[in-house]
Amino acid sequence: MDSELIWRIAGGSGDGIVSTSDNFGKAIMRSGLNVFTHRHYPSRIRGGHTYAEIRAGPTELKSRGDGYNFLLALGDSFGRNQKIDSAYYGNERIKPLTENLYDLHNGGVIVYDTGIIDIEDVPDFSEQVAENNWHVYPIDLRSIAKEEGRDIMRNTAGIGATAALLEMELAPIEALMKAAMKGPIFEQNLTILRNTYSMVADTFEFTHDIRFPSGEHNETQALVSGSHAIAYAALDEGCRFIAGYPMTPWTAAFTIMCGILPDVGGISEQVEDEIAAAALAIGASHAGVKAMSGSAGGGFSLMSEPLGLAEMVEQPIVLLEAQRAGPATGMPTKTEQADLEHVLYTSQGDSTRIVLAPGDPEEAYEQTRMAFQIAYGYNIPVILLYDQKLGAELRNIPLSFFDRDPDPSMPGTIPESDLIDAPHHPSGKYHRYNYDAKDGVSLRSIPGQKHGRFHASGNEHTQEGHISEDPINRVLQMDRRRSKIAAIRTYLDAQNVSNNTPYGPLSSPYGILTWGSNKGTVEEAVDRLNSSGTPLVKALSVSDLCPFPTQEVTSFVESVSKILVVEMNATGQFQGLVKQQLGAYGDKLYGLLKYDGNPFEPAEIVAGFEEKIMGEN
Amino acid sequence: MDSELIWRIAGGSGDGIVSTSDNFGKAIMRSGLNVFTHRHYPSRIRGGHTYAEIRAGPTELKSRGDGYNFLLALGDSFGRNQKIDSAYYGNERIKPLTENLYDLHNGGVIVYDTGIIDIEDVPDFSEQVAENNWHVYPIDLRSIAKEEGRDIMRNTAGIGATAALLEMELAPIEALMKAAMKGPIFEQNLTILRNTYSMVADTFEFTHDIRFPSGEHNETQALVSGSHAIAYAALDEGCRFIAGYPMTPWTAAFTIMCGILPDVGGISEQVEDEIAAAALAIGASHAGVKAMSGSAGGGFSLMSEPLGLAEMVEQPIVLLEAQRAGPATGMPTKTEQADLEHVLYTSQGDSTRIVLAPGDPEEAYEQTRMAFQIAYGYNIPVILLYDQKLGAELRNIPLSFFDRDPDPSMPGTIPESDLIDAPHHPSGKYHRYNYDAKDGVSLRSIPGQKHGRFHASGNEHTQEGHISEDPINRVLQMDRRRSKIAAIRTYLDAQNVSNNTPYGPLSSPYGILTWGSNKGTVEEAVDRLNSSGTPLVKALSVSDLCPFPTQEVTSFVESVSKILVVEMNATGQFQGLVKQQLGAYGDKLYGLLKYDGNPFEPAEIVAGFEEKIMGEN
Amino acid sequence: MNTTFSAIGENRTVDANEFTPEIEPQPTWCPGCGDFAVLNALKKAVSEVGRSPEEVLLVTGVGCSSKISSYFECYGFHSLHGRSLPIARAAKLANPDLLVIAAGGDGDGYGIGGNHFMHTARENHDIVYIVFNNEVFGLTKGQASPTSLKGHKSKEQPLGSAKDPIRPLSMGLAAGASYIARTAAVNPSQAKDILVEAIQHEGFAHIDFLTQCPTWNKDAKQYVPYVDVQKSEEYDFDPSNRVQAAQMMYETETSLSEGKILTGRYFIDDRPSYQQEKIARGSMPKDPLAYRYTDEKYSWERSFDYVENRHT
Amino acid sequence: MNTTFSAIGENRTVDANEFTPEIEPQPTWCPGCGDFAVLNALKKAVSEVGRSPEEVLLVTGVGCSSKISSYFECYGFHSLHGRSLPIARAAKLANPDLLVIAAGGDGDGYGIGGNHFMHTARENHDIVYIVFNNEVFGLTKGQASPTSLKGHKSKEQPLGSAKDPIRPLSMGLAAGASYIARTAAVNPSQAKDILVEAIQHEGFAHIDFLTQCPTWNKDAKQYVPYVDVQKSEEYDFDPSNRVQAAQMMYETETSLSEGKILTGRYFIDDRPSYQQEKIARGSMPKDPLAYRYTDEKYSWERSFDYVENRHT
Ligand SMILES: Cc1ncc(C[n+]2csc(CCOP(=O)(O)OP(=O)(O)O)c2C)c(N)n1
Ligand SMILES: Cc1ncc(C[n+]2csc(CCOP(=O)(O)OP(=O)(O)O)c2C)c(N)n1
Ligand code: SF4
Ligand code: SF4
Ligand SMILES: [Mg+2]
Ligand SMILES: [Mg+2]
Repeated sequence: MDSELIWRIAGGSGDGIVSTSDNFGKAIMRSGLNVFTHRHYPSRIRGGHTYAEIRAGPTELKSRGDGYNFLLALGDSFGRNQKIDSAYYGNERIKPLTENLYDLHNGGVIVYDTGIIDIEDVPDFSEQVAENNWHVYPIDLRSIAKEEGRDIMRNTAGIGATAALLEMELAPIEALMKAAMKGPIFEQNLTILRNTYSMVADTFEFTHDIRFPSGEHNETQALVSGSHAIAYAALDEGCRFIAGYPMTPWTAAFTIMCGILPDVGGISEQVEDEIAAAALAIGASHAGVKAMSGSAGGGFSLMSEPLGLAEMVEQPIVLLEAQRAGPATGMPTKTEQADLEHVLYTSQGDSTRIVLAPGDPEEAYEQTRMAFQIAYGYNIPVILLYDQKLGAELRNIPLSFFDRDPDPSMPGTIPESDLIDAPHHPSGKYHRYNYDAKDGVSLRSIPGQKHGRFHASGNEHTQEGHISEDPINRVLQMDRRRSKIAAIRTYLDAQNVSNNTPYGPLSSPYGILTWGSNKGTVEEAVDRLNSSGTPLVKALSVSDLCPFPTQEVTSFVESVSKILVVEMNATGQFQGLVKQQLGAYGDKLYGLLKYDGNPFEPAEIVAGFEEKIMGEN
Repeated sequence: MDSELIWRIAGGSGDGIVSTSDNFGKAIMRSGLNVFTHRHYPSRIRGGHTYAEIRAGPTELKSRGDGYNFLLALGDSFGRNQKIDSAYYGNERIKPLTENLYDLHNGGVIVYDTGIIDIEDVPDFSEQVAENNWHVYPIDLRSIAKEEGRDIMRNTAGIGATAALLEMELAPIEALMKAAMKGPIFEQNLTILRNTYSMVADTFEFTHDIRFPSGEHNETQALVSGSHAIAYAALDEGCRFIAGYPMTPWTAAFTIMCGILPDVGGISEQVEDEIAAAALAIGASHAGVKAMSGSAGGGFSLMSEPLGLAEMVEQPIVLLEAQRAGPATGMPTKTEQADLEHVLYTSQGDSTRIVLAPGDPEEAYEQTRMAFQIAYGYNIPVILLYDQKLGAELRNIPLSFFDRDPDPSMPGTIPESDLIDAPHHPSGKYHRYNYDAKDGVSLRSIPGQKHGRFHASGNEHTQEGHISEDPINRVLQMDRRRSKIAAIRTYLDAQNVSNNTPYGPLSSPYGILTWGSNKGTVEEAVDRLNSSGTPLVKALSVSDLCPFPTQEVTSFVESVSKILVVEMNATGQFQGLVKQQLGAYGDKLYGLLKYDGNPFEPAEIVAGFEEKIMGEN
Repeated sequence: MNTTFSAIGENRTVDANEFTPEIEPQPTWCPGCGDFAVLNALKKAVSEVGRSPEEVLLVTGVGCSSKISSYFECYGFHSLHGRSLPIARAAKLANPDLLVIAAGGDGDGYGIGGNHFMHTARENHDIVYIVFNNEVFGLTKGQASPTSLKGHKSKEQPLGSAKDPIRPLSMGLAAGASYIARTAAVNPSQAKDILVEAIQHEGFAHIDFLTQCPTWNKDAKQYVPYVDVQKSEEYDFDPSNRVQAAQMMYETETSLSEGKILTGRYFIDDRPSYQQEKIARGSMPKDPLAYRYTDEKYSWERSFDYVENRHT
Repeated sequence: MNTTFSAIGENRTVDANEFTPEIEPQPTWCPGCGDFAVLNALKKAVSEVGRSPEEVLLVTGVGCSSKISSYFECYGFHSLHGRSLPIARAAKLANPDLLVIAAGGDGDGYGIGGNHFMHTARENHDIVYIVFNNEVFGLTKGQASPTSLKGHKSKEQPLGSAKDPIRPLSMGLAAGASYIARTAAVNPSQAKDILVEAIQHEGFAHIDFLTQCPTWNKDAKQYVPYVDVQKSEEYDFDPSNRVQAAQMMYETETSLSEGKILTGRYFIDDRPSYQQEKIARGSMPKDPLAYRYTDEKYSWERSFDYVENRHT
């Protein structure tokens, strides 16, 4: 019997499966289990292959897991124009069942909505069921829903059926429904939930093994995504200005910020394009506000020139870059890690930017705070690079994690009272770009401050900011700007905790290197690979991409004989970065790449390790 | 006595020193010498530190040389509002003299215009002259010019003085003047030229050693810049469409194309911005025309997204990227090589593009032709990466070099007659993106062709181009697109001549690696370093950046013990690329970087080699 | 008729159904989406003017509406968000024999692509441009678009948009479009007629097509009742008169905010198209450039002559 | 008056010379360039309204004209080609107490920056926008700009531009600018007056400033003789009447092509500025956000409360 549940709900886009599964996930969390979710949906408003998955268990969960063991197939009711029957291509209507069979574990459970899915249309269904020992519960969810309320409420019926089959308590589900709905809608849903629950419990003989796992939390948990963690960290850093243009998957974080900012006297701006978005963040920051912007890779392309401007005028900004599968429009709702090089290098000239790539929601929170601290401390643009996976996955974190002090400070600015004694050009202009600034960080004045006027220019410039092509000034300014990168590495190295996470037994002969959102999946794979007890493999999940943690990575690489480099792209961009930074050890590195739009499952990493690292022994 | 002449003419921007020196250079070439020019000017229309240099000698010239030995200082007459005396900041008027003294060789010649420059204003002039053995000829060029014509004609007077002091014949100069001017303008200039010549010959006693070197060409020579070579190659490849937006230094090539295209029934379009420029090139190419666009780094930033689109829809385009000093607006008229990583990686997703970086005008011609052949043969965007230095330097090439056949073919297209039998989707759509295409190159049909219709999409797509997020299709299409890179490397390796140029004795213990426009300067430095006769150092100038010539570079690196990597940027981008590609040998590589806006002189490379490579022995 | 591009100029009778792609006959738009109407009207209009699928290039941006290139059988180009126009106009310059249509959403065309809209209109390229104006960002889930009414609420504008909507017709006029019309999904026969006129017009034909988005833009409803300004007694203006056109546009745009749906032809001008201007100046060849590459008799110019004349 | 930004609101008498930076008192513009006139008029206007250098933020793009930020003493921001407006408007949102002026060339503002122009005007941000319209790309050496006359020749347009010039005033109007004027370098006192009005206007003030470029645009000469449409007997229109304004703009733009230089105030509207709209909706704080960061008494909100309420 599986000790954990991986529940999948499948339907068409627009069928409301997201909110249903989010609420169900929270109910599960409240029941004392750990929760990890995953979403799969197409780039259109209605229809298409869409599911949401909840993995739940009593122990720590670091990934979506492998495959799943409980399918709730609602059928696709919004495929296309629902009034016309021909609006369904071939088997569209039954796809929520058929497209999901592939990954279902042996012995898994299937609940499907007989109100929409005609099982006769599914080729070889009974053969497959027999072969895989699936336990099938056909239920007319649609009719149950319609009877008490509306068609769409078959989600709730599905949850009722799930709870019954898992022998799970309804209380936490009902509590959440009560909080989310009101009036007759709540009443209808409640009835549907309870009716289905008892109908299923009464009607079916349960042949399956899976039951709701039991667990308990020591403290209150919060169910958050990476996008939430990022937005909340920005809030705690005193960021009160965001400018943006919608683009999946960055829209999630943008939306959260737009929802909160008016509450806290901040400003959110949706503007004409991403060039403007980045430029607005620069303008607001220039005028003294902690500001941010962001996009997915496509919009970030348009930010390329403003990003370079921020480097040159040393304007602090934080930009989010939420990766999705590229190139070009690519697969807008699918995950990938192929914008690494783009983010490191886009924009003309030698780049002077910081790039951080958190691995999970906690890190997303910490690194976003770090992003603001570095940006507004060192007067430099910082990019937080993440992906659709991290942005959308929900998992539980202790609420106490968020019990932090806000920090709106901007150490890169100079208080007005210090300005008068600060270095100035004889003409009275402030030396905003002072050659001798400590760590290269020349403090910035803010328009409206007395004795602070200076000239900010995208051209090379003197200490007070006037345009200059003098070669000596040029080199001094370039070197000062660039020196901030090393100073930031030193600063990061001086922190108590590194952002780069080692995992697994130190004495392991082999290693796995990864970055960003693969962290948890890799760690899960490491545990499995070491499950025999003999140390076999350890991992290092890199979260600081620039400045690169050369020392940490070098010692890791030197401590093992072969390394699997796990990343979600087709060209091994991170592996390339490691080689470029280390200039050595290339022959120890073996790439494991995935770029079909889906994140790794732990078993794939285990298999990749066995093939690429062990297979050659 | 110097066996060669390095003549510098200095004045304000707008003083006409460019056309004067271009013509003078041509006259020198016609006199049988080799010529190499260099320009230095600020980013404004009038005034500022501006000079043009001509190096001339009987042997092959590969760089601007070190310093110079003949200064013609016209004085700055256009500094600012010339009617107001206070329009000149401090010493603006005399800057063409004072700013140029630094690099003048011991024993060099100075001619300055006493009509504008008051030598009393130049601090320590006579001390400097004495110390450096300079030979000074003060001449009132302005008055001579004004007497016969206009103020601006003091350029011509300066040429007359130069010719007299060098004992150079006037005939080739007069012939060119005759071709370039007409009527009274010509007459006036001719008189000024001759008058100054005889005045100088008659008045001064020549104390200097430098004389006009003598030489002879076996065949007719042409004086061309890299920008010319690029434009002419595009023409010979049948490129008949260019879209662009002005930006220094790409404007040079754009201007040449705009001048020629109407002549040859082509189309040039100056458009609203660089996003549009790249998109137009894509549109024209899509409709069946060989098209190009380009910009400097800043405009190229804006092309980032369309570039990714071209990768995804496999639309051939050639983009020029003419580098200047960055980041941001940087130093617009100064040279640099800091856009390498930008060009390799900008745009979201794994990139599939070709990047070529020629080292001199001949290579610029060859590589531009190669760029079109690859683009329109493999249906892939190709970027020709060069810089202000290569774009603007003039040097002589045998005219016969250009005696080539044009080649307007587009092997990546399918003729209409083949379409009917080509693979199609059952619905009748052509398989424009065929999984099984040889070398990954699926032939493209063109709108208007029968049986050719397909769907081009920036989203991931099926064989006929419809949008698809199917993971299997995704991987097949990614792999096919990416496979073209390896196929192109194979194709390049199969050519008779490599684009990457080795230089110097094979048995040398040390090496210099460089890329792009440093080629000639490095080769000159190699010759000097080896001048003792014992092989010390050899060079490899890399011109194919992607696909990277891994084999050639690896054998080069393996064949020496230490390597100096010479490039014009602050972060060693090429060195990083070598490490990333080789994954090894990082400890053999020593960077020599310059990023003050001026190109290397050979002596700087010699000194850098001695310090970084020999100094540690 | 060019033998290497033989789809062009066939002049055969074309059935509207030919434009339904067998591979994706049914759009994935939501039930009730106004985009269906554009697709249907376009099929009818293109067949009415007698152009066949393979002589049409349909360039779209990104958005729900831009997916029309998947559902309309022809040479389709689903490009980038906001970039359909520069691609389309270059294709037309390269081969003026093609029927080139650009299409996309209001966000695509008036938002991120606004600069191309302005300059393509000014230059008066001979293409048709259809803007699916649903006054919202559809594909990205309901954010305010440049045409959204002030007060439009979404997750990005929780307190309602503080911006006045852009005036698309007035912008087209000021920029220089030579044919400007507004039609609506609920008005299929007017839509078809306007599309036919737009295709036949020589110059930049800008159609602002009101397409209700029942999923995200509840305010907009179905754009009913609508009034055809040409047919209604209430309005009397001359679309070839710029001043009258401007006033009518202003009224139309303002009344949309008030729920009154005016549609029709607003401006028709006969200034020369950009192609004509370029050809007249000798800066564009008379024969489509695209054909030259398959013309075996063409003798290609070479650089040698330029180098010899200019550089020796 | 805020004590940590004490340059703001001093309300002292300011001399025009205070705006001449000692570090670069003399612009590098060519002799006879019209840009000098803008600089002089701006110095006078800003001193007349009594704002001092350190409460002014001047954001420019890139071009000859954009160098004005080097020659005008204040907080200057010489940004990117075409991007002055989005920077300027965000700075104003961050600190509405600043006088925010954006400036740049016709290429900068109507060409590459055209989309920002259109949207900033629509949103009616309370900033002044000065476009130095010399009908040419100055800094890059004479190429046609969006306002160049048809037929303009340069190395890029050897047979003359085939494009009609853009109509900047009409575009500003259609887009939604609430103050629109044209002045000329040859008309310093009108220029100064218009700048004063623009600064005092609450909302987006768009000034098309004709600045001759003797170096590259020989056609344009000196923009003389000019006519002030307010002063001339010949013209009678009400700049608060949109229809009349539109007609007057059209005539002004057309007559420029014919060498007749009309200048003056074209449109003055009192719709609320974007800031006012946002504040009214509660989507912008009443006190300048910029001051909060130096306000030691402000108690900063923290995410914990959101997490607790929404996620547990
Ligand atoms: C550069 C870029 N930014 C953002 C997006 C995301 N995006 C896709 S469609 C769209 C807007 C859709 O609205 P509209 O153009 O009005 O089309 P509709 O869906 O309403 O038909 C956006 C913001 C993108 N694809 N590219
Ligand atoms: C993205 C980008 N493209 C091109 C340029 C080059 N460039 C600088 S100024 C300019 C145009 C100048 O014309 P305008 O804006 O009218 O200003 P003017 O010089 O006439 O005052 C151009 C094309 C640039 N700096 N950035
Ligand atoms: S979201 Fe709106 S615009 Fe998009 S398909 Fe649905 S109804 Fe149409
Ligand atoms: S080139 Fe023209 S715009 Fe530029 S400074 Fe000279 S005159 Fe003025
Ligand atoms: Mg829309
Ligand atoms: Mg201009």
